[in-house]
Amino acid sequence: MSDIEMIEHDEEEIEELESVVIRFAGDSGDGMQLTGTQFSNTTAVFGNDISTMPDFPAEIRAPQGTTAGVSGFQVNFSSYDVLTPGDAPRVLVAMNPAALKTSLPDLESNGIIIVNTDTFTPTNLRKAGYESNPLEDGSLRGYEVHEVPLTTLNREALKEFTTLSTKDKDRCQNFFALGLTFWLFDRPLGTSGEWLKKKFAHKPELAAANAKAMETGFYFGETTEAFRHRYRIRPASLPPGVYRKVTGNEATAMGLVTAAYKAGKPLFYGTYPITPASDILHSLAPLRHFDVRTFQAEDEIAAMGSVIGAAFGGAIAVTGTSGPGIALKSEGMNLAVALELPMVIIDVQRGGPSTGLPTKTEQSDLLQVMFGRNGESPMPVIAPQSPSDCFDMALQAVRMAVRASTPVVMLTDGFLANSSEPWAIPNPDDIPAIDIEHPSAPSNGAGEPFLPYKRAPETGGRPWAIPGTPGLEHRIGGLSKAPLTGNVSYRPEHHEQMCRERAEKVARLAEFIPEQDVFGPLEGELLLVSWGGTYGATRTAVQKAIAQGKSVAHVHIRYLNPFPRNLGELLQKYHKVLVAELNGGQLAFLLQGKFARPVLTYSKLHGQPFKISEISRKIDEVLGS
Amino acid sequence: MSDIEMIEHDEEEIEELESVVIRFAGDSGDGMQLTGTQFSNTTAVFGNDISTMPDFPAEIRAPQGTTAGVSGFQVNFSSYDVLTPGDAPRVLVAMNPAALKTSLPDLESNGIIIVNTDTFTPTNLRKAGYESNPLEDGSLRGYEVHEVPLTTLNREALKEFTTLSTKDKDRCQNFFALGLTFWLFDRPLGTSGEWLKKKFAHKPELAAANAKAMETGFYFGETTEAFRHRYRIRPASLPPGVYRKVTGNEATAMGLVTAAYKAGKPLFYGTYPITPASDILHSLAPLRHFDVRTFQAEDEIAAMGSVIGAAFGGAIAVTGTSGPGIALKSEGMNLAVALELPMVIIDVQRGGPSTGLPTKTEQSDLLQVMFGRNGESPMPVIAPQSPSDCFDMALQAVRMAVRASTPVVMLTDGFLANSSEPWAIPNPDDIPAIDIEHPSAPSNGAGEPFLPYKRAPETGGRPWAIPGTPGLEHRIGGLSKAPLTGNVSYRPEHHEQMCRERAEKVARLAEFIPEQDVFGPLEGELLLVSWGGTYGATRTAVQKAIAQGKSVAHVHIRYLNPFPRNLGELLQKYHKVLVAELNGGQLAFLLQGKFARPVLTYSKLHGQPFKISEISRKIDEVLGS
Amino acid sequence: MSTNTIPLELTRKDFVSDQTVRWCPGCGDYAILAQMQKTLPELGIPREKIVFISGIGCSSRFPYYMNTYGIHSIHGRAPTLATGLAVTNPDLSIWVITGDGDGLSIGGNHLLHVMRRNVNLNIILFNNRVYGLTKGQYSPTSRKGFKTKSSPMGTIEQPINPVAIALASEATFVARSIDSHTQHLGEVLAAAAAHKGVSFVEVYQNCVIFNPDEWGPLEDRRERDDHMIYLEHGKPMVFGRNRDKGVRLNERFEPEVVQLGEQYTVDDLIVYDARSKALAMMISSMEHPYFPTPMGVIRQVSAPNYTEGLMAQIEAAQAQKGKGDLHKLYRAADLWEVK
Amino acid sequence: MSTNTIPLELTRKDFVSDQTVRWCPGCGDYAILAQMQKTLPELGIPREKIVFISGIGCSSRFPYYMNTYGIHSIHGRAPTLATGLAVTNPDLSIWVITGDGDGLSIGGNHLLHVMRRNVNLNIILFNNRVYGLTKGQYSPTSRKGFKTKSSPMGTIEQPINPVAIALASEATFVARSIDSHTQHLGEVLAAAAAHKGVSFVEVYQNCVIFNPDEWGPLEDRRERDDHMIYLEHGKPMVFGRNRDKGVRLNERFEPEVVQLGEQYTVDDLIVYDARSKALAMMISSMEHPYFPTPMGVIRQVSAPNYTEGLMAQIEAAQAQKGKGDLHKLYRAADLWEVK
Ligand SMILES: Cc1ncc(C[n+]2csc(CCOP(=O)(O)OP(=O)(O)O)c2C)c(N)n1
Ligand SMILES: Cc1ncc(C[n+]2csc(CCOP(=O)(O)OP(=O)(O)O)c2C)c(N)n1
Ligand code: SF4
Ligand code: SF4
Ligand SMILES: [Mg+2]
Ligand SMILES: [Mg+2]
Repeated sequence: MSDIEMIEHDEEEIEELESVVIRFAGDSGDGMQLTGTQFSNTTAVFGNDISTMPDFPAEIRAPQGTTAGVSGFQVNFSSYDVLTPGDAPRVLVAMNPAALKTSLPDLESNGIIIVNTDTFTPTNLRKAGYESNPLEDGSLRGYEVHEVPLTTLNREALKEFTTLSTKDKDRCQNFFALGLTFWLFDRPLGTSGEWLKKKFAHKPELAAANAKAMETGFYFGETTEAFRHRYRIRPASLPPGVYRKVTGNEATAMGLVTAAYKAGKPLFYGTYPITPASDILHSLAPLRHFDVRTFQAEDEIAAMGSVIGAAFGGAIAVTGTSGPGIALKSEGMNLAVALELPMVIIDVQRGGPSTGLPTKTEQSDLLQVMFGRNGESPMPVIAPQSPSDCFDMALQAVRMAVRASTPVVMLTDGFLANSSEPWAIPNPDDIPAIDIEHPSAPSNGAGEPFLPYKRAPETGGRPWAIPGTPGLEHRIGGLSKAPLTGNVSYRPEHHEQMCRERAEKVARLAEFIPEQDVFGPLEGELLLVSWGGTYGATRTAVQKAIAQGKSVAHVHIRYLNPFPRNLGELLQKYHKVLVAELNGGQLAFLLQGKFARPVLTYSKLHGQPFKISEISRKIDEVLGS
Repeated sequence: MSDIEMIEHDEEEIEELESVVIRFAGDSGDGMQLTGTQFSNTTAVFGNDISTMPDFPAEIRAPQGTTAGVSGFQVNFSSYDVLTPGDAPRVLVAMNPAALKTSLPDLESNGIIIVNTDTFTPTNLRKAGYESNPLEDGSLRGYEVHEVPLTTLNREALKEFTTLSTKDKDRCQNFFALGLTFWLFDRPLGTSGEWLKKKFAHKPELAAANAKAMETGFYFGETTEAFRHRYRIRPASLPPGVYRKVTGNEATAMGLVTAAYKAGKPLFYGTYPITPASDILHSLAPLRHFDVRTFQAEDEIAAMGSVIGAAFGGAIAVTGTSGPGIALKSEGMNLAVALELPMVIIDVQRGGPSTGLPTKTEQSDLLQVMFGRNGESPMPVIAPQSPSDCFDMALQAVRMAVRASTPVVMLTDGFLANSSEPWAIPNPDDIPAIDIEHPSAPSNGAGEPFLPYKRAPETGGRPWAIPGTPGLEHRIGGLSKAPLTGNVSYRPEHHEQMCRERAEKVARLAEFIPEQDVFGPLEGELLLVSWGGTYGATRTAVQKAIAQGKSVAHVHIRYLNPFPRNLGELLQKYHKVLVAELNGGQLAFLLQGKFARPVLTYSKLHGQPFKISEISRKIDEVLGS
Repeated sequence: MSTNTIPLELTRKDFVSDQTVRWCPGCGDYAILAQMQKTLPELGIPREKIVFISGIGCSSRFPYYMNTYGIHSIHGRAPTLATGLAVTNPDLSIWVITGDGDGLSIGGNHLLHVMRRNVNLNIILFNNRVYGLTKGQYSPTSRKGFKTKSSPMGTIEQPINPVAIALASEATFVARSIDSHTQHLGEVLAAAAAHKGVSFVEVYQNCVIFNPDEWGPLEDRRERDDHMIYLEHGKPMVFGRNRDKGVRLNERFEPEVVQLGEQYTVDDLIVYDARSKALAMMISSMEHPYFPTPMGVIRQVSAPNYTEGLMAQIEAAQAQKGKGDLHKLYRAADLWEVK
Repeated sequence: MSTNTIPLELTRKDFVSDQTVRWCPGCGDYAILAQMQKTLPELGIPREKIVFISGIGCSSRFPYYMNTYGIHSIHGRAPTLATGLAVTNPDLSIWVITGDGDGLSIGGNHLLHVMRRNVNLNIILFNNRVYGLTKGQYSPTSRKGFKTKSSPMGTIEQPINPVAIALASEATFVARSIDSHTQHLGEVLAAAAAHKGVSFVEVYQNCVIFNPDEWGPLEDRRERDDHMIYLEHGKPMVFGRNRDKGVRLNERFEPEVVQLGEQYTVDDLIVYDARSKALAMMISSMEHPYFPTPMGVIRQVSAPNYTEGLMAQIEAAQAQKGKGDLHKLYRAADLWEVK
């Protein structure tokens, strides 16, 4: 708690903090996702840097009151740059015993706990697996506990809403809690107030009740003497610009729409719902006015097939899924490799193997997307590093696909998909166009026969001739082919040549992608390597280590196939290389396999992102300090 | 041709050879597969060591007369141990111009060519893509060419068979050619004669006509003066025993039946037809009397599902497919990993990517079977080294699966599947039983609740409790699990523990499998590493290199996951490690990834096996000699 | 297989597993679960011979709650696992639990093939006309125009009728029931269990979260009899609270609802014949609100099932060739001896 | 899309590609190919707007031989590629070529869904009731008892009827023809092309290598008219070389063959109605040798198709919200400004 500074003493002692992590936790039905979102919206609009992370059960409504049914939403907000939703909440809002039970182990020591005491009934305690009441048995010693009879207070506050049932009123409880936290952190009520008006435009009664609950919560904080302090977190000094909050899935969807727009083509998104990828579909489906053609297929195989057909037809063709869906798509992805058509495959990774942990995050599909196809089937793979980076990388995926006429995989994960961060809204006019040239036959009808596999010398890509173009009629397929014509050929040299050419053109994308950048010293004792959604935790840990004078650098790889052209060299510059990843060591394996340079691995398989402290500890361990 | 020794001069000069490679080539409709098989049967029964390789088009009947329609069958037979079907045929029987055209580049210089001149018509020459007649334009200079008007001679010979049409008679041409080669190599006609009688038991007319054609061919050799020599290849000194010829697919099927028999269980084989794996199904389907339950599913996904169901039910459960089928099975294979049920998945590899080269061989599914599943999904992988080794490895796959309650992949390939070698028939009574203990509940109904994921301490395997067993009712699934109970659990520690335990039990199979053996010096300049069906060519090339005094050793890996426990150490003993494989370098990548020891790769993607000479050349290149 | 005899008496509780049931409060799945747990003890099948196999979906959580053998498999593939298990042990009572997405979207083909093979299984398809578990996208049975997160302007796809697909797939037992009519549901489940060969049961199920209005009056105890017709083999197709309405076949071979009374009498109505595929096909298109929705056993015929056929082949082969002998197997080729 | 106008006149040869045709001599595929190449020029569709998409199988080699756009895709998945292509460019004439294995075994589900969606495609299923390319295993349409390398004791599975599946899948155009009756085949192909929405055509095809006797008398020019009935909308169901036989509906709603003459006249026969799914279903079970096999257009109804529906939504959305504007899209959230 070294970052606490007392700077002013109002009548209600306000403590100034640089950053705070707060978690809202309650039953699945308690509206915690909404509460968290509202809190983070207000906080973002207020000008803090934020990072958020929802965490909810796989069931739609898991059994009420049980730990399995707890839904949580964590917000890290700060007056400086934050890169993760925070290791340990300082403040926990626990709407029931189960929520307290599951979140307590994560809480900072000395943390603040706000509980709804009305829910601490014997039944609920039993459901949560408590033998005795933690509010009474001293197990919360050391924490600052605020016992609020939230249900009672809230019902009381809404007495005047006579047309609402008690159940309806109880549904406003989360806004009571929200109001209280707004008071605690000195936030205005305006943003959420506006939202309520819009949301319940047709049910003004509900809008008013929720607003009332929120205000009551706020004034409850103001009037009771229970709270020792309020806290203030000054706005962060983010680069100037207009900001919004964005989740990874939202950013991905906007990136895709932008790519299609910039290519002057329809966006075809063929998919089959699967957690945590479905929200990309949900974001795209309402965008018909952008000529977005979403197609909900009968399964992932059909989704993949439809994308191949759309790519053949000249659309910006994209599919999105999660690990089990990739397994099903792999035969189609392989056909796409053989056809050499541009398209993008998004894998929002979740915990595996098999159905695994559908709502939890993991990075364990890397080797699957690299190698999960029969034969030699090279495919570019890229991975955004943060929610907003999904926007840039989605655009980049399309550019790479079109350049090398190849399917490209973009690997995100459940954490990136659902967590959010501020996004400095770009000016779309500044985003360069994606120039696509479809060949056409010489107008006089003469000339050479069309050669669908004649490669562009600079890129290895092949012409993208689309049906409807007179004179370029041609047939392609999954059988081995002759170079240039693409006609079926089983000739040994043809097979070898085509395999090499496909590998070559993917490898040559290294000329297109940026060189790998390094954070920290350009040589030294330890290089920490990471990829994907673990960027925030790893970068922050390295920042801290460097600040502590340790010889550590950080390389966060966004391009996994091909690797940036300078990567191999970089790895040689450090005494030790440590790869931190949320899997059994997949990138480590790739690096060793490719560069034969021994690397250490820090692997975590918890269905949860890294904590900064975990990385810090590991760095120390490896440095032997 | 250094191995030719003249040792006796009969009235028809017989040259004694140590080994000969002969290829029969003709149109798909010419019965070349049959001719080759008959020739190799007789040769095997005669006592030579043999190795055979068929090579046929992907089409059922490719267009007559074209090079695409050529079907070939190569036999290497010898008085010593042969490990491959031979690099270059010494004798080529070419039934038409297309066959000559496609096979000529492979032929030994000075080789012997027997052609059916009747087929060298202008039409056929054109179809084969010849501008002029190779029999006349001098392009065959240097070869010993025997021009035989085979069609004419054969029709003449069968004149007496008045009930047969000319077409029927022409269908006997291949037996004429067979008879001629029997004469050339001093083989008896008995084996093929017997076969004809059995085959055409209900059409004695056809049996007689074919026999007559064969005899006429034989006597044609005897009476014409065209042939300079006959050749004799003495029987090989194989270890004593009763032998038969066996292809990889046949051996696989017999291995599986044996495993089920030795386990006292039904064999369930669920599959979907695909080249080159279908023959395993065709070999198993007629074995109902062995309680073999073949199931032709609607697709590979269903086949995989059915195998999981069968494994749950307590059968020896096996599926077989090729690369594209593995892609489809991967989601199911992953479920099998999560369920931890014993089963075997056979991948008869063919050329990829995508549909690729369905009838050609390749080793490019190694990384697919290792990594082609979402999440951390470890699965043992083994690969037989020769057709008859498929028998042993199929048994071994079942043993490993049962021991560690895990799916096991056996990787064969198109070459192993279809080529054949002599097999010393084992005594089934000498094959150890496969002991399987299914748990049962204590008969008094008391005791602990059943724990389906309680692991055996030595192996990490879990109890295989099968439906029908009173008191052991339990539910398993693909979601993340708690240890011991297997109940659904999203708890981070549970997920991590189960992932580690699964990895661990697969790694511990290294205690069960043999150590890696080394052929040649235990340390030195170069270690050649290979796996799968390339054993013959690599071993022979290393034999030769060692004979030439080169510092080369050979490690042929049959266990690819886990690797033999001493492998890492072995790799350090040589200055250079060269991995030769029919893919883009997949085992090389695995070795580097695992051991971070740089290796060289020799990769070939021709849809064809290695030639000995190719390996020899590469060895020399790497040794810098 | 088992040396045990049938246990004395099983009760509902014997089929309740120790896992907490995790569906949304009010979900129709609860009623189906309860009815299954009530029906099974009446079948006289020992518990260890019962297996539940499901795919993925809310409905597919079902096996966890049944104290029998069970597999919660992967999306759409339950029929394939069930087939492998049935072939391995034809003695078991195997239940496939699936949803409209699991069974008819990703898994449609397996359902089709398992039905045409007539594998001895009981398939229960929970049709809530929506994807529950993935939070409310439309499914292949969703009404045209259904607005969801993945179809904000409404779907443009013609839904399929699970019963029609089952009939076209040659299923030998096809039935329908609804979660809330527990007695009817129990009877249908028992009939499915009694049928040898494949039994396909569509159960209308209420997803209170994502599609709560789907079944409308069918879910209403007081109204439902006016909107459903309970099929009975050999009986005329009468329905209605007051049994005053019926279904006849009109001139264009289409079913037509008529009021019983002056113009039409019971004699004008179709006499239901559960053996007639043609009739079943015809009435399969009937659905509320325009028609009474047909409930009960829509088709039932007896036909040889897959595992019977397979076991018969094994017996025949053994009778003809003797039990498999490895010596013979290895030697079934040209042999030679090296001494 | 294209700036070209329709070319003056296309001929059969314009549709012949430069690839050598590689089917077995005598294979029924040749006749279908020839008929297609003959029919297309008559449709007035420019060649560049025609696309053939197939799966894997002997039949699926088809696109290589057509001088149009084409994809030889993977086993069973052609309908999915075709859907993506149709959605991208609703202007094209897209033909899906599939086999009984490709379309009904591995690909059955896609076929079902593409039909219920009524995607504007022409699907031609070559039914030879066997797997040709993989050398002769039985297929889902093989007769029960069929002996093959994978079923040496005969199959034990009930075959499915492609037409019944198409009907249950709500296909809006369902027809059948046979390779050897080239004129009939040509007419059916033309009718399929003319239909807006999905057209499903089953073509009986002779695999001379692995199942040469399958179609028996249907392949025989002299006999076939006694074994097929050519359906015509609005016409009574008469058939036979001498048009002396007919099909009526008996009391159990089943079709029955009758001899025209004393007992029955044309007036007793079913008047075929291609709009009636019930009727189509009923006659879909008819097959030689017991019945005349129905040929021609079995069902045809008009219904909105998938791409129309989708394009209409795009238009409606643009009319309502204006063409998509990225500025607005990015800003559709709570905003704040940092200065
Ligand atoms: C391969 C795969 N794709 C997608 C999913 C995501 N998924 C899970 S359940 C489901 C649909 C469930 O719908 P339904 O079968 O109707 O079941 P319900 O939840 O409505 O009972 C989907 C798409 C998955 N688990 N696996
Ligand atoms: C994923 C996959 N599984 C299996 C195969 C092998 N295979 C190719 S074609 C075919 C069946 C073809 O039968 P059908 O569709 O009836 O076509 P036909 O050859 O009879 O025209 C099979 C099983 C394959 N190519 N891909
Ligand atoms: S989402 Fe619907 S189907 Fe799923 S448990 Fe809830 S109510 Fe039931
Ligand atoms: S195998 Fe049959 S279907 Fe295939 S090309 Fe030959 S005859 Fe035609
Ligand atoms: Mg559903
Ligand atoms: Mg076929």
